[in-house]
Amino acid sequence: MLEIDSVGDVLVAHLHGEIDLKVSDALREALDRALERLPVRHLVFDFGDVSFIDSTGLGVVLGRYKKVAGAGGRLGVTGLRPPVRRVLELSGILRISQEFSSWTEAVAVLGGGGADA
Amino acid sequence: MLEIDSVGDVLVAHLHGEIDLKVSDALREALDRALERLPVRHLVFDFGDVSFIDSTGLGVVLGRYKKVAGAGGRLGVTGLRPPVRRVLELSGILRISQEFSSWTEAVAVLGGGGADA
Amino acid sequence: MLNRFRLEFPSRPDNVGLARVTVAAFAAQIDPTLEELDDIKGAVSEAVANAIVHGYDNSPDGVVTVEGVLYGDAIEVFVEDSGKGMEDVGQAMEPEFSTDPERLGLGFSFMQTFMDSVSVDSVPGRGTRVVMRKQFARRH
Amino acid sequence: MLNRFRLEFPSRPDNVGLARVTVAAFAAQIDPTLEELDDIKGAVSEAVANAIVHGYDNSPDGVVTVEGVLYGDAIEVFVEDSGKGMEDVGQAMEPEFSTDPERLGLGFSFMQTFMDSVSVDSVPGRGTRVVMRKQFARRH
Ligand SMILES: Nc1ncnc2c1ncn2[C@@H]1O[C@H](COP(=O)(O)OP(=O)(O)O)[C@@H](O)[C@H]1O
Ligand SMILES: Nc1ncnc2c1ncn2[C@@H]1O[C@H](COP(=O)(O)OP(=O)(O)O)[C@@H](O)[C@H]1O
Repeated sequence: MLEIDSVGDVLVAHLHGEIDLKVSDALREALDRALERLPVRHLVFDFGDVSFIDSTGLGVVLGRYKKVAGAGGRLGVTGLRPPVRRVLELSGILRISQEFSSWTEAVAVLGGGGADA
Repeated sequence: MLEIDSVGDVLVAHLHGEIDLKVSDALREALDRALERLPVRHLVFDFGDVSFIDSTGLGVVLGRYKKVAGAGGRLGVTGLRPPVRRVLELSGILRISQEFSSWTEAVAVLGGGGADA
Repeated sequence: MLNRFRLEFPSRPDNVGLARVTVAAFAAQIDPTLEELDDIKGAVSEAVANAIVHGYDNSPDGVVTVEGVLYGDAIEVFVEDSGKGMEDVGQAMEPEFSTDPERLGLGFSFMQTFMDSVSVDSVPGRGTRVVMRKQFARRH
Repeated sequence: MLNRFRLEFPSRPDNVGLARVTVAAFAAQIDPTLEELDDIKGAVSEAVANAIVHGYDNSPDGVVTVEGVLYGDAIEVFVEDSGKGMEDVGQAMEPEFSTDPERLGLGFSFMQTFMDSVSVDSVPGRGTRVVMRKQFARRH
């Protein structure tokens, strides 16, 4: 369901499989725990291994973003397969996030602070 | 569901997908038509692209073999994934057939008549 | 009518995926595009999650029923619960309306985007029935 | 009891695959091995094909019901038809016994090989119910 990388002030959440009601509680808790424990500012979701996500799953994504946004954190997304891209668009998440071609690129750009300046 | 190759006196039936009641009638008819039309003696089933076969499907295989066996024809099988191998064993088909590592090998051996001598 | 099915299961989160897989395997019988299949899976996921989360307030003791009917070029999907129902279906279906602050309020919007029509019958205290229909592109 | 489902569909050949997919998705919830999953799919395929071919004599107008119950380490699958039933279940379950010359008579043998137990209730003129149980290897 989830692996976490933390590089500098960027937390990267690699999601796996189908993200729906079955995994949403565990996912929310795991992400909140990581956000509390790690000194991160920005949040990147790597959907490369996600075949399906519904509005329950998107709620977890958006809720975690709101937590970091308060402290000036930004949201990156990467690895969007067509059905995932579709609902990220529909939910407006694509508008408030920056899309990258890989999570390492996301880390380089967000973590570098370059686009912040 | 089915593609047919006929090489010399060997008919090769390449099966595809899940072979159950849904496709069994159409498969039986297509194979019977080919056996009538083509001057073949031996029969090879290539299961390389078969993920599932049940006793309904095996009935079609065995029934066609019985047709050619009367005229001295032999049965070859190839491309057996674990679940397919399992039911070929259980049904006894593996005992009355010869297994080959590829359908072209089956054609070479059965068609060459070598093992017949 | 070409084919139909009826699937019943308890209101457990695991079964959202079960409903998705069953409806997708059923819809696949008339050879939809991948995108049509994704749409149907998305709509079913939203409706079943709603039955569990809202209809039964996350209790696993309710029963959710999913039905599918296949026509030559269309599918109808019904998702039903005997849960708490809604007072105001019109309001519930407004984009971003949710009674749960942790949720997006986009379930019904997604269903409407994914399917050609969505209608909802709900009786407070009795339950909710969502009826969705999707026409397939003709390719045959 | 961990989870359960009930699936009903008309006795059409397309639905053998639907039953297989649904039972497999359901069984997957307790993380079986690939071989266990193949066994369950095989057993369901045999029982559902029998309901259609024998129970309803290939008429698409009957209803087949498949139920699954998941325990911590076992699955029970029920396959039921309201078709013609059998006079002699003992004879029907003998290997290679078939009332149809085009068939192998191995359906029940396969079910017994794939599952840990198979029992059959049948009433001539009323229908047949097959109950199968499989224990999963403990890996947790
Ligand atoms: N099956 C249901 N039973 C009771 N209430 C429901 C049901 N489905 C939806 N609702 C109500 O409608 C609201 C909007 O639903 P929806 O658009 O799916 O958004 P969300 O699920 O994110 O809240 C829900 O917050 C809930 O109050
Ligand atoms: N659901 C059923 N309803 C009526 N008769 C059945 C049913 N299932 C099995 N039978 C009878 O039992 C026989 C043996 O079944 P089986 O071992 O599955 O072999 P097969 O299906 O190849 O005939 C069938 O030929 C049929 O006469």
